[in-house]
Amino acid sequence: MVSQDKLCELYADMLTARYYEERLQEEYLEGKQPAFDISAGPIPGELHLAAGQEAAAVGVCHHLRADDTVTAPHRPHHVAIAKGVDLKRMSAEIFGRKTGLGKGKGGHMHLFDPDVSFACSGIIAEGCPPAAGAALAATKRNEDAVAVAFLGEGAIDQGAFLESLNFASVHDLPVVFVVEDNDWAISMPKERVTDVEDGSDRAAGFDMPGIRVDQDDAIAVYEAAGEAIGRARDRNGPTLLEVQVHRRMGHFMGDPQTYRSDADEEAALARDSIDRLEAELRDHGVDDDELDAIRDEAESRVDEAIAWAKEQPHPDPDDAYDDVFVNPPSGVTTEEPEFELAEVNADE
Amino acid sequence: MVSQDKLCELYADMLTARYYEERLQEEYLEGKQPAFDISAGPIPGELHLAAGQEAAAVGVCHHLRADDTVTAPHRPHHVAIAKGVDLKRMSAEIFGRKTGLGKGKGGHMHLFDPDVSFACSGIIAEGCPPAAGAALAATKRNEDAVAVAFLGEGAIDQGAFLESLNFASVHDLPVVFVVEDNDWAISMPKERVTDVEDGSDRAAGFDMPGIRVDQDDAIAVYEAAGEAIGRARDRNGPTLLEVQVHRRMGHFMGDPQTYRSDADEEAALARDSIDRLEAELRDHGVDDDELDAIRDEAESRVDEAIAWAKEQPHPDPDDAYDDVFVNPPSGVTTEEPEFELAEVNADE
Amino acid sequence: MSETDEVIDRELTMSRAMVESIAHEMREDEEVFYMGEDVADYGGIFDSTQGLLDEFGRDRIMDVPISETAYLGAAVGAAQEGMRPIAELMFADFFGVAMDQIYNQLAKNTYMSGGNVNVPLVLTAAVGGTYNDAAQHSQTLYGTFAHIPGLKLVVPSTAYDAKGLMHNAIRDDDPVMYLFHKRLMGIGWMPAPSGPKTPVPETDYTIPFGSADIKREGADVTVVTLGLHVHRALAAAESLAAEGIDVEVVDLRTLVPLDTDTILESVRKTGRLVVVDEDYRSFGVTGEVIARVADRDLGALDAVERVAVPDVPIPYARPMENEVIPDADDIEARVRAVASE
Amino acid sequence: MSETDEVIDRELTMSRAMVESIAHEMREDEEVFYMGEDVADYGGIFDSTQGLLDEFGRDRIMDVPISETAYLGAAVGAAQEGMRPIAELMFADFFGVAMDQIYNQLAKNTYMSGGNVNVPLVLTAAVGGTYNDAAQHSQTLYGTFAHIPGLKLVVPSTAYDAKGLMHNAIRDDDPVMYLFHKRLMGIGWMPAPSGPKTPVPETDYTIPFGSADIKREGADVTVVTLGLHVHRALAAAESLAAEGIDVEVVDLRTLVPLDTDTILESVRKTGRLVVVDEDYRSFGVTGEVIARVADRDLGALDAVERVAVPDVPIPYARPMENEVIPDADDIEARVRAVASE
Ligand SMILES: Cc1ncc(C[n+]2csc(CCOP(=O)(O)OP(=O)(O)O)c2C)c(N)n1
Ligand SMILES: Cc1ncc(C[n+]2csc(CCOP(=O)(O)OP(=O)(O)O)c2C)c(N)n1
Ligand SMILES: [Mg+2]
Ligand SMILES: [Mg+2]
Repeated sequence: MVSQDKLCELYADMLTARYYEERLQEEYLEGKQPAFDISAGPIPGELHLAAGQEAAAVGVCHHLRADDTVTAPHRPHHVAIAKGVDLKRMSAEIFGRKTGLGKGKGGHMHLFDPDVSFACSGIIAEGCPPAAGAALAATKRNEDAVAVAFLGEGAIDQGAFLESLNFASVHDLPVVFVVEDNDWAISMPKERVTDVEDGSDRAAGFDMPGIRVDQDDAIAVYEAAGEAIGRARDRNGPTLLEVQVHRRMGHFMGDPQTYRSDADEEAALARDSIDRLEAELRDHGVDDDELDAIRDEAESRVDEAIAWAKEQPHPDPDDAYDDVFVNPPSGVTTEEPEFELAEVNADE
Repeated sequence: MVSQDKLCELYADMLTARYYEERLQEEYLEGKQPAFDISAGPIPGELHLAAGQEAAAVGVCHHLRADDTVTAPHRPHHVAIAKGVDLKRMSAEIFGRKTGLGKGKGGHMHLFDPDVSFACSGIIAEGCPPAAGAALAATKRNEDAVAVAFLGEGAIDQGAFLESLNFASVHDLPVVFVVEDNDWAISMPKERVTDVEDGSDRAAGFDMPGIRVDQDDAIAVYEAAGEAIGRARDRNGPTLLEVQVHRRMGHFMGDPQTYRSDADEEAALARDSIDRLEAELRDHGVDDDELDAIRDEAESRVDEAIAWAKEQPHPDPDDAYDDVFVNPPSGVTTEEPEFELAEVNADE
Repeated sequence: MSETDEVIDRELTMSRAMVESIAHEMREDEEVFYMGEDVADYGGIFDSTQGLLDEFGRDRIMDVPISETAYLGAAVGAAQEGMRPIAELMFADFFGVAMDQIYNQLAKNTYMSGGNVNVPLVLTAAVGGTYNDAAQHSQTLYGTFAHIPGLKLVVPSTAYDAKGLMHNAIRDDDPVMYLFHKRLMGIGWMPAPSGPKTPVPETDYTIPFGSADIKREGADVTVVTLGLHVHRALAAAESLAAEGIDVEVVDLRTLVPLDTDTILESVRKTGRLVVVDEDYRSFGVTGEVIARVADRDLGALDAVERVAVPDVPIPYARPMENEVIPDADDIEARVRAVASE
Repeated sequence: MSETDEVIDRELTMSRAMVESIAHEMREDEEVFYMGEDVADYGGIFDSTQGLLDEFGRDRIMDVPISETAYLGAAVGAAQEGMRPIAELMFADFFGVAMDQIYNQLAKNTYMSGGNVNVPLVLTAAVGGTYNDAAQHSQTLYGTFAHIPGLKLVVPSTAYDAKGLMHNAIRDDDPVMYLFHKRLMGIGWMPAPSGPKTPVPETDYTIPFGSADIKREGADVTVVTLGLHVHRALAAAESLAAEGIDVEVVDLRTLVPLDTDTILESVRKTGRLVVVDEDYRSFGVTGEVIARVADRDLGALDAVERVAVPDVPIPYARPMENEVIPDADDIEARVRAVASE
């Protein structure tokens, strides 16, 4: 049984993540008027929002400590929030500001917060090997940290993920692969591109347990993830965990979704994991005031972070030249030693 | 029940393949005296011989037609022989001669014989996607050709193979993936690098039948492959087939095999699929004279091919500049058309 | 003499021109098919296959799993069987997940087979920045692909060129990589400059590879460039004309083969060479073009400059991205520098 | 002034020198470990880890599955946790199966994180031909890797350099790619020329990156090169000395950072530049070196030549491989050509 306090925490993070995406959507689209121009406005470039996928992120990350590594893909905000990434500096990064997590260099697909061991990559499935590597580091150091790699259901056909399953399994690494199945990879429905019905079926070919949470239910995810992460923490090997979620928005902002039927979109909107958890909380006797208080706090956290971000300074053009390498250089010499070496024949 | 004639054909090809490797070993090592120098002798470079793996190649390829595509990895000779690749031109290629399959440009890991739809690649598992592509071409053209990709058990951890399983499965392609499990990937025993015990277990995660032939038995392979290839030919989808074989030689010529126990090597030598098939043939009443005749013919075919190859001319240095592109260029123009285009504003 | 008598004034965006030639080739030859992620119902993230699903159906406009190695390799296999696949890598930046198929298989099989095998495949991919998509989605990588023997490399800058080069690419029996710059395509959500939208003949026509095009004649300074930067160089040339500097703009159109003769002829005339590239500066296009000229006729060179991305990944935020991707001002400054030398 | 008083006369092969520095760093720092295919019991196909398993055990000298993306990516993940992995890609030619981890992750994460994350990883790989291993196992690919921002690139040519550069690579907090030429390693089955076997101090020492080394001083012609071709250039220089042509041989040692100053200083002295490279000619090292010089001081250049693999995959058979990989004769011919200009 998940405690009521824990449920409230999950709920708070889900609200935060949802509201965050809604606010970003607003900010993003504001700058795209009158005609949509991807490079205009306060948030330029691609923006992949995760509204409808919160259950997976919070259900998993609420088992994690700051030293447990999480890697997220191109759709990372909900995971980052659940993992405890600094919301202000993350927002500043998304707005391309100098005080952002990456000083404005990374953008929304490349959020790195070493304080809570969070990283992302915009290349499908390429976060899986580094997650396995973080788990490997923990075992080498005899620490009990674990690692979690998040990916979409479209990513389970990618070599980087599949190789990582074997790598983790053969080395018994404390890592959990979490597939967020939102039914779509941009415009491609999973049946068209993937042989197995459930992503968790992949586990069978890699001597690893595969679990699927078929409903968009934060509590069910929390319980399943508890098992998987517990197994990792106890050094009993990796797990593949899939969670059914729903994509409430387009693949990226500006996606016309012409490939998607109205029925599919409506169904996704109808199955809302936040409503579901809210109902559960009410069943537990949490009343309107308490729920409102949680919501208010979540929303003001987000509003504050975004307001803060928008006040932050823009980077200078010349900042572009820094940080290609560690700066200042460390651990390396700049002076060549002098030895007296015996003569040798240097001919071929 | 496999007919006696067919068994004799399998036997003949197994003898051919075995003797071929033995003769190449001789030729290769001859030039490496007194001190082993990989770049010296009539066959320079790496040489990966397949003695002990014949059962897989012949058991599979004897179901194939010239228009069925086969891709082989770095250890390709036995497969090429079973597929009917021109033995003389293949030998000339291995000896680096102008009349070789690739005019001396490819070498032993890169044998291409379009007449029998045979190709190889020296990069682990990278022959799998092209095999799937050949199968795709057959389905697009409504032909009943099939494709087979050979790979080692060490290759089942590579993305190119794993992605190909899904690709073939989701598109129901007429392709069979044949894993030759010789227990070793160079110096790495399979338990050290691969999570599943049997390569065929991978199939479970890709909604595809996985079959393993546990013994180094050409007849058993022939029967299992018949099923798999029949399934492909009938457009009932792909199969993963694994065959236990044995590596009788080093990974490549010159491999000291210091990582390998004597017991393992002896066991590999003891389980000889050729002896096994020979015993079977004797049980069928094939007598010594007939067996000797088959052997003699196989050996003289090989001797002739190698003798022919060694008489072939070496390429000229300048041949190196040809064949980067199709020569002469075809299908493309070299003249620019002239149109009168209306004026436009070319500013940004 | 012109192919037709009439003046052609039907203007197309670059993406429509590309699609038109693909559709034409698909009608003519049943063996041509297109595969890629989101190329069917979506019509290509950058409109590269817009409308083709309706005409040709799912069998010939194929969505594929997010398995670039598998599907590019499958395209290689199908091409070796004699089909003529066009395979799209959505962003050139993703090449790293499938590079082995690209450079060890499709680019080398013809050579390794001594010409016994050919691989008539067109590999399309979107390139380029200028819209704040950051380090993993904004590169051009021209130098990376041009360095690989066995692969022809096309980079159109206008609708007219895009169509003629695509016809040639599909008909070519060799593997061709065709890189289209997102900013030039004329996609609804990413405004293009006006330059790439040009008159395009309705008929099919081929533009030969290895024929650089002088997009503007000039006597004082040669600017060699490609893709988006053709238009930035032309804009710079207009401004500089007002200052009395007459710039010749050479559009390479293909990097492999590289039309050294046209470059050289221009440099012999102007004596001053500025190479402009959206790829990373070092070990790439700018170095190659300069070295080709220096190698063939060092004496023809009075002054030389390189304008390219300064060996840093593409940063996200606008001020920094603008800084590293060369713009017309950057080109003007370097042209002025060589003109005054 | 010398670090020690004695003359160092202990000679090592290049592979022993590499292994010595790896072992030293592993003893000093528990966070250093080595992973790769066949690096444990086999000791590395090219002797890069010979003997290390015995001292350090399987946990620190790790064999891995043939999954380059997974294990290089795991190395990235471990490095980001603060460990200092050395990961071996057996042949540089295999980069295509793992290029995304190399160039989109390990090379960019520091930049994309605004310096919040660093990736202290050494990526080793064998390069080079001259032993007839054909198109997929004989490349150097220097240009491909040097073109990637965020990755330092080391190419030693002697045991002495190999050791000092490896110490520096392991201690560096940035990702370093360390390419060792098979032909120089001194492997039992592949005879090395005598040059790479040099005296090597027993102590640890670091050679800074970006410091090209003048391996032979000369007044007439500058030859800039790296790896195996340092020795071929030195051999050519000996022959040419007899003809009265005094060649300076500059060994780059690292391509990123590139020591343009040393090159320029030499060219200002000789006026004649020959760049010698075992990689493909176009869009690679030779172009870059020439363009750097032309860009910085065009007037210093009286004559220039490129010696490299002529844009063909490496052919298998001996006469053709010999033809395309530059040898001392090729270098001599080009040096003579510039000397007479
Ligand atoms: C290797 C690679 N191929 C393609 C892409 C382009 N791409 C970005 S997101 C995406 C769809 C991913 O679908 P899924 O994994 O289900 O995640 P979702 O977007 O649904 O969250 C694709 C194809 C990429 N980023 N990387
Ligand atoms: C991508 C890639 N990684 C590594 C290698 C080097 N390599 C060549 S053969 C081999 C072992 C292959 O083992 P297996 O697949 O079992 O085939 P076997 O040699 O046993 O026939 C390795 C690692 C390669 N050629 N390609
Ligand atoms: Mg999805
Ligand atoms: Mg094996």
